[in-house]
Amino acid sequence: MQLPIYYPLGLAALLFGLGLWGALTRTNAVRILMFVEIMLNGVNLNLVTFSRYYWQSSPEMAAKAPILTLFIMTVAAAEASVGLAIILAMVKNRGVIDVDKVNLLKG
Amino acid sequence: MPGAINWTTAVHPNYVFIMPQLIITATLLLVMIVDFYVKEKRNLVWVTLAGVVVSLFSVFFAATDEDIKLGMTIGEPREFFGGMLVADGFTFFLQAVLLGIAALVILLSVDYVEKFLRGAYLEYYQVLLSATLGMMFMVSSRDIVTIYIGLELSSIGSYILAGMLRKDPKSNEAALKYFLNGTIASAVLLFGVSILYGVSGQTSLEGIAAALSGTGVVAAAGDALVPLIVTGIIFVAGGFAFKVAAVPMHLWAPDAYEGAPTPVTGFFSVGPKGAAFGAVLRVFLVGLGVAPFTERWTLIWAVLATASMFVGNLTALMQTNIKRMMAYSSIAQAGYMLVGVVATGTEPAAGTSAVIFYVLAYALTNLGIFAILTHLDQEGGWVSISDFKGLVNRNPAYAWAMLLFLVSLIGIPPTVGFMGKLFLFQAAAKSGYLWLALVMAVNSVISVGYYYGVVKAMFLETSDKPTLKPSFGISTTVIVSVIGVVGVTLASNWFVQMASNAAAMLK
Amino acid sequence: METILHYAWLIAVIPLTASALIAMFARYLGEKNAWKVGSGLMLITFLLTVGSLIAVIQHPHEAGGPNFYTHPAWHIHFNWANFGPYEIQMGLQIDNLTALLLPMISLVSFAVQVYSSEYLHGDKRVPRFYSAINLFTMGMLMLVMADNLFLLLISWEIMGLCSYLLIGHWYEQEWPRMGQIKAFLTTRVGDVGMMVGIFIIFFAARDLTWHGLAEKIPELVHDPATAALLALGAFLLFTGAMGKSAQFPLHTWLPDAMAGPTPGSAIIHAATMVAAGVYLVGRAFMVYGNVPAWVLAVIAFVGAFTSLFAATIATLRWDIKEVLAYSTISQLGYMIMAIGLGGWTAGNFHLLTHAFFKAMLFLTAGSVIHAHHHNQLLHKMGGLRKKIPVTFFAWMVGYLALAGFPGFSGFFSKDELLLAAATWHNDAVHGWVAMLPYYMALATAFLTAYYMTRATWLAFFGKPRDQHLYDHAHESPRAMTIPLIILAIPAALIGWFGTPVFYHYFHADWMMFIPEFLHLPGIEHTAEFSTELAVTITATVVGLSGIFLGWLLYAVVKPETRAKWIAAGKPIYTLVRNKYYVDEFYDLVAIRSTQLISRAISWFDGAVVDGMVNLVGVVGIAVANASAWFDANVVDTLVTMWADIARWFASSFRRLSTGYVQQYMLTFVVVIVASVLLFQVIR
Amino acid sequence: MTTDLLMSGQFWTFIILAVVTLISTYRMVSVPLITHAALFMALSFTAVAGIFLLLQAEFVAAIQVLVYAGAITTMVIFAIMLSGIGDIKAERKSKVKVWHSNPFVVVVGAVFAAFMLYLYSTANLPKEAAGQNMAKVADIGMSLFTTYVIPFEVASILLLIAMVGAIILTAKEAES
Amino acid sequence: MLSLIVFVPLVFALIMLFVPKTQEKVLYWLAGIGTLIPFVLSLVLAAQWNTANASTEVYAKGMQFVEHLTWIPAIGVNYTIGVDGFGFTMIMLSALLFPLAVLASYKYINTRVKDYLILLLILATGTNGVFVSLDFMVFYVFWEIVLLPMYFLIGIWGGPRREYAAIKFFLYTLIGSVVMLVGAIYLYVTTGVGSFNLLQMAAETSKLPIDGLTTFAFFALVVGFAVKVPMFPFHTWLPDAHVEAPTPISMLLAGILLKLGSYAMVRISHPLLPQVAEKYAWVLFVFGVVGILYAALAAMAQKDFKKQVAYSSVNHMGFFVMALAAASVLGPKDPAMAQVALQGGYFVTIAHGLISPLFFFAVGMFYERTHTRDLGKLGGMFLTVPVAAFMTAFIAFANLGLPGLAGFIGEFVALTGSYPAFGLWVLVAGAGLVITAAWHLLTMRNVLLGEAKKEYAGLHDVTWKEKLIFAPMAVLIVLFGVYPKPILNVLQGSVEVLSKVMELGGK
Repeated sequence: MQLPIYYPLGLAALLFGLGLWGALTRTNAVRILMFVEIMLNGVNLNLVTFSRYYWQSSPEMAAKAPILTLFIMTVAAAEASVGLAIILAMVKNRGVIDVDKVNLLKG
Repeated sequence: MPGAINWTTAVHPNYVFIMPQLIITATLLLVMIVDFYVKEKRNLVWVTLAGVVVSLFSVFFAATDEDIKLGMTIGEPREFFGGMLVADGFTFFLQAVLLGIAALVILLSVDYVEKFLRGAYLEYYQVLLSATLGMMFMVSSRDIVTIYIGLELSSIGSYILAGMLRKDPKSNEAALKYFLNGTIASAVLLFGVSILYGVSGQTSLEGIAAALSGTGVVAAAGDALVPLIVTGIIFVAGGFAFKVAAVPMHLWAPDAYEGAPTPVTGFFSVGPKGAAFGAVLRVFLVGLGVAPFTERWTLIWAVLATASMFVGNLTALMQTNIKRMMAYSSIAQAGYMLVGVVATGTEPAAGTSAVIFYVLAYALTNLGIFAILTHLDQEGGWVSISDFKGLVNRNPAYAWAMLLFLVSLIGIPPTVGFMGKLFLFQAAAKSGYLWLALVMAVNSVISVGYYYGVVKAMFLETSDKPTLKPSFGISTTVIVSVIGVVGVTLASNWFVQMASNAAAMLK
Repeated sequence: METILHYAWLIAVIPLTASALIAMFARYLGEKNAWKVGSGLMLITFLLTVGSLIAVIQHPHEAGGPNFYTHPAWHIHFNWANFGPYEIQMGLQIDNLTALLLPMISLVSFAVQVYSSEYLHGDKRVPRFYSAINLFTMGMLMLVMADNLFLLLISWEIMGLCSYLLIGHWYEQEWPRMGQIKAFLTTRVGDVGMMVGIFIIFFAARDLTWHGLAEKIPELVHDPATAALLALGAFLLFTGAMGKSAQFPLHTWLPDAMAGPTPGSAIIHAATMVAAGVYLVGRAFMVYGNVPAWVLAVIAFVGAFTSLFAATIATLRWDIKEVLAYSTISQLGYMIMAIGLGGWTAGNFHLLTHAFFKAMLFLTAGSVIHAHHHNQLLHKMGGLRKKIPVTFFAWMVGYLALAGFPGFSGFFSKDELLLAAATWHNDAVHGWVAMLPYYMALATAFLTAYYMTRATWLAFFGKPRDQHLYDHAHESPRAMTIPLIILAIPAALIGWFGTPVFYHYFHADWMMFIPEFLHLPGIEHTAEFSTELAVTITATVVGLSGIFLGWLLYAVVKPETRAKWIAAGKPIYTLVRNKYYVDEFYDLVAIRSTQLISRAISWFDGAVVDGMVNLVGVVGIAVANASAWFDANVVDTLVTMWADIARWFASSFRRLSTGYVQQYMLTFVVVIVASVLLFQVIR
Repeated sequence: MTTDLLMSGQFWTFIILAVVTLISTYRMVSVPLITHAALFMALSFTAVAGIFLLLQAEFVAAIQVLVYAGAITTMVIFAIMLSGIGDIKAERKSKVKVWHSNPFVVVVGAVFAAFMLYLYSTANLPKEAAGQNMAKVADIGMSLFTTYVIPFEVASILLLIAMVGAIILTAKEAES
Repeated sequence: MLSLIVFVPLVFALIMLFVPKTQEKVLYWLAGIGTLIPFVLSLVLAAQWNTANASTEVYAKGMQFVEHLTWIPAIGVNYTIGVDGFGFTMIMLSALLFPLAVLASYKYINTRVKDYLILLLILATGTNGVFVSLDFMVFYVFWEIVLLPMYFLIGIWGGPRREYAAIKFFLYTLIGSVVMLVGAIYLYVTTGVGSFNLLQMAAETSKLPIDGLTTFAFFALVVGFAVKVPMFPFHTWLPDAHVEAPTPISMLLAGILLKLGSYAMVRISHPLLPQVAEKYAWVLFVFGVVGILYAALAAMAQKDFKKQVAYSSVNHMGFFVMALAAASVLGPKDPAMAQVALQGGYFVTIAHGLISPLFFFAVGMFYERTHTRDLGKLGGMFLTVPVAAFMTAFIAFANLGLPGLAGFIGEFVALTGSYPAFGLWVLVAGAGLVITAAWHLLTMRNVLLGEAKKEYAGLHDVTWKEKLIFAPMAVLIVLFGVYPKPILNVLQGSVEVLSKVMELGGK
């Protein structure tokens, strides 16, 4: 590839950082969840990039990154469903989605 | 390109070895089926328990399997299922401990589920089993993929368990906090993994280790790559530190522990934590135990251990809610165990055996405590230290058992907690971290400060509350724990032998 | 008589049995019969001791003179214990010195017990008194029979205990209660020194038996370092004697010991126990005689000073017992001085004579007090000689003996003693200093004669000063007077057994009995006869002039004139009258300061040490918490400081847990990013 | 950076996709309406899928579109609609404590990204390794059902439990 | 046999668990029997005591009545027990004191009798176990077993400030013991001896060079023991604990618990590290001697009778510390005198073990009758309760070191042995003797002598129970004061061995 490896890696890092930023600043629980997905996307991008640039010597090794990515995505989906369920339960129970208003437990 | 992968060499299955996990999976499904047919949902307890016990037996069975034993006796762990699972003493030891934890948690939550969880036995036990399954995979693999999947399975199970008290805002909150923190942590962990993969092209731990010791990209980039790898290691460590609730990644723990249903809190404090320690040991020893990096992660864990011990113990002093106090206590206990992890840097065998023995010790002790807490919770709801007032009059057996457990947590003989601390001390001293042993000693004493509050309330104060009638599940758990706490001390040689065999094979 | 020595161990056992019997059957025996048991058994003891004395006299001495020091006539011992690898022998022995002292002790004890049967009539605690007296006698007998320093120390302390018990006999009152503590503690100070002395001697010689020491010490002193060490040990040993024998500056307890019953004082604080110090120095002479000479010089000067010092105080005492008490201190100083001067025989001789006449004087004083309705003050007495003739007779014997009137026992022993002072020769002391003890001894002799004359005149002569008391005065019952007579005989006559000057003229062997019997070869230097004669004459003159001065001042001079003279010498009078303020000094320096320190330490312990330890152990944090929980009142600044620090940390840790989930996440991320950055820095 | 690179379509494709990704992610943060955010998320995911394609990871790209852009986005939107929180127009930014405020977090995120970039640049990463065995779907499938069969099965249980969990946490009370 | 002595009380405690708590008489009988059996057994052992029968095994050289079972061979921990002179005398003392303590408790402890007696019996197991252990871990287990029963015995049945005193006791000793554990583990690890057997460890550790860590280990051990002894300045828990503890517990505390520390010093810290002990002997000496003087002065100022007696414990144990320091100095120079010092120092502890409990008992007698311990309020007891007053006077004289009674022998021999090491500095200890005598006399004057007080008229004199407790102890005090040979002979062999260790260690 002509494209230097720094470009996709940089994009992945930026995605991760943006995800962090969003997850830490927005108080809507669903939105936080979305940003977490963005961060995972950054990770995936990282994996694929490394795989594409360095680990093409055998099909077995080349397959590792996509597979790991696949698992990450699967887990992300499962996490998202459980997370949304938790958020929904909370919304139903307390009528808030703002994580700032969720601090019964502290100290 | 079919045929590129040789099926036989790649997979090489042994179903004896995966039998424990299979049995748990089967139970998980069986419960669902049985649920259709039984009227008295409470009877699901027996099904689940039977499954766990059978699985526990199959662990022993697997450990004595000829094929696996052959590998174990020559000291080379055997890999099965494409290297995703590894058959060694370490796996069996921790699997047995985790299954034991599951069995005890199942027992101690019988009444609780009835009372607070609307009798949702099916869901509760299913999720519990799946979390256990995830933990079992976590400790039995040498591949980051499986470890990650296991970790997530146990995490997701934990999130669900934490939120099981649907109507309780605190439970919601606990689940939410646990969940949000947990996802961030796994993202960070994965980022670290992606870097490690990037420099090694491997997901298996020995592959990573081989790469880190200087092949491929690492060889090409030379020393310049070290900072990047260290960064990856820090991310991985951070992710695991979150799982074991080490300071400063501990903040979620008190909230999650406090809000979660009490039996679940008990489960959190030992199960995921124990599995995470198993994974930590495996990942760091097998995957990252390479010369220039070992000292880095040793330092990281040493700092985390010290911080965990001090913060955990000191903050626990300020607590009035006992579940929260136990959360901080468990943070401190994680700090103690991390001392063992630190020791693995130079003394892998001693450190590892100390940590896994301590996991066993801590599980036995803490589950006993949580059994009693659960009982008190069932009587009163909010569990504050003042609920313990006059426990010696309300139920002397509980009070004395509780005392024994607390003593074990402090680390006073003749309890298993002491044996655990002893091995940790020994490992720390062996690896040259005498100061950590001292910090540990000092912290054991600080911890008296808050455990003492409970003891004082139990024995030196009185209460006019009615006597506590023991219930089957909880009494059994307490009895098992008491026997374990004393018995493992007396028969510690057997367990130590197991632990050190396990540790010897971890490579 | 040889065979009697086989039963000599009974000498110690019988009084002990008596004591135990009386203690055990106290209620049964009661006041009536306790004295019978005690004095009866004591009489047997006395007979045994006399038998032993005779046996020893008959005992064929080792060739080359009376070598009794290393070869006692009778010696039993057994292996008592092991101190490490060293076997400690425990045993009893009787040699010449012991044999001479034993009858004295038992006789005085016997007399005192008979006397007390009447004296303590109506007292609540008679059996206790008898039990203690018998225990005491046992202690004293064992002390002189002990064949080693360790047993001596034990006996020594047993006597101390008995002294304590007897002084506090009337413990309802303040004076006895304080007096007993004072006595015990003051002697204890000396005892500590003595114990250290014993340690040093044991360290140097690895032996504590007399015969062992006698063999080893002369060889050990060849090494100068060991000799110096032994000198130190010997000196410390002497501090024990100073305490027990009430030598300056540890003398203050003895006058206060008079708070006990008079008969008890007679035996303990006049005749025997206080002489134990003298005996110790004499007995341990194999140490003192061999170590560097400064030790003996110190002993001599301490003795000389004490004797003069106490004598001056005695001149102004108004309490008859107090006069006798200070006289005792003075006379003990004499003996100590004598032994320090190398006058071994003279010192022990004076010990013997003094024991008889001073015991008798005390008993007589008791009789006077008894007769005078418990009045002890001289200025209320007067003219008693007609009312209580027997007592008066006994008193006169004692008085003349003490004053050194020629012919009475005290005269001869004092004579010996002065001779030793006159011919003193010590390597550490030269020139006029070497003559000081002699002049001090003469001055003491003069003062002794003076104050005894004063006391005698005030009590027995002149006109009754308190007519009411005089009218009711009566002679004591026979149980009290007979012991006086018994003691008067040796008090008057025993001196004749050691009269070198007379021997020179009469050549009767018995006149040199005691000097011969107690002769220590190689230690004492013989004097020219002319010197002896000169000393005798000087002593006689000095004694008589003392008597004359006393008579002059109290029989001739009018009280008003005396008062005028006193007013003239007011500062000196006040000083002496107040016993040189030694008690006040101790009160200030020793007692008050100790109390102050102890209070300070007690405070310190609660406030600081408690805190310091907690400070050292960081874990004091938890203690602090504990104390905060249960005991808000503990003022423990340092601890609370630690607690505050801990709490500050704990609460700031706790504050981390705000409950805001994003903040948790942020912390997590910040920590990770920060540590990643950090690891770039530290590589 | 050579002119060669600047001339290549690969480069410009990447730049365009990256810009789309970043902008849509930024809009996720900044749009007030959460439904819009969800849609921007889908856009971001799709753009990343394009990058995957560019990196010759067709399988990953496909999954990305299916799972992320499809399933997860739909689920999120469903959740928003179910809970009725979509109506909440303006959502405030977190205002908890000063150090927890926006700028600080920006710094953290920025520092993270910048630092990673710095690390990559100093790590002296090799240009490209030898070999061109791109992972074909068949290889991936082969691996998935041989080597990775265990994680694969665990993942299925994971999904099952996620389902169970979602039900138990949200289902209405069966009785009473 | 030794095992029986150790565990019979525990067995009885377990039996008593099943006796209903209303059956107080039965409980007392059981407790009495449970403590008398060890006493009888110890007499049997005394009859068999013979140095010629000493074991020649490497793990118990010179010990008698050795029992050896493997426990945790994996780390070299074995259940090895046996006694030499040091341990045997202590076993005898403990066997004697426990029945007396039970007797003293009868009709004195009226609340929660069952708990009380069970704890007492567990305490007996703990102390006896400490005195026979030849393995550090076994020792440590028993050492810590002592901790909790004592905490409860003070904390539940104590005086008004019992909780404070109890936790203070607990924390002090716990701090000491955890630090000690770290020290011991360091030694274990650094020598690589692979066994916690004290004799085997000593063979290696005594050859270690004196560096920072060995010094640390030594002081870790010594401080751990010094807290129990209690050595100045670690003594401040003692007065509080004594003042608050009930009389029988005070007796045990003074008679046995403090001896754990002194025993441990001669058994562990000094044999293990004689070279360090020799180098830093002056530290111990200063603390010992200052403790003697300091405690005497502190006692003088107390207004509480019991507190005075407590301080006198500090004072007496100071003699032990001083003598031990002397012995370690003399070891290489003058082993014979070192033996004297050791023998004397240890005799002090034995004598103190006989005298001090009785003194506390005497204080308790007055407290029981007058309900005050205030020295200002007591008085005239000789006229009110003559026999009790006589007993007290006897004990007071024994305590102040009157010749002819056991206390004197110890102090005399200890000082004899200490003089060669420290010269005239022993005079400071001598000053302590004088001040000790002073406050004893003053206290006697206040409490016993003087006019009878009206408010105390009609107090009953000693009961049979009290006489029964007093008599055996008093007889022993006199016996060993007059004829200490039996004890000195029993100690002889052990003292020789220890001095030899010190001799070699110092070179």
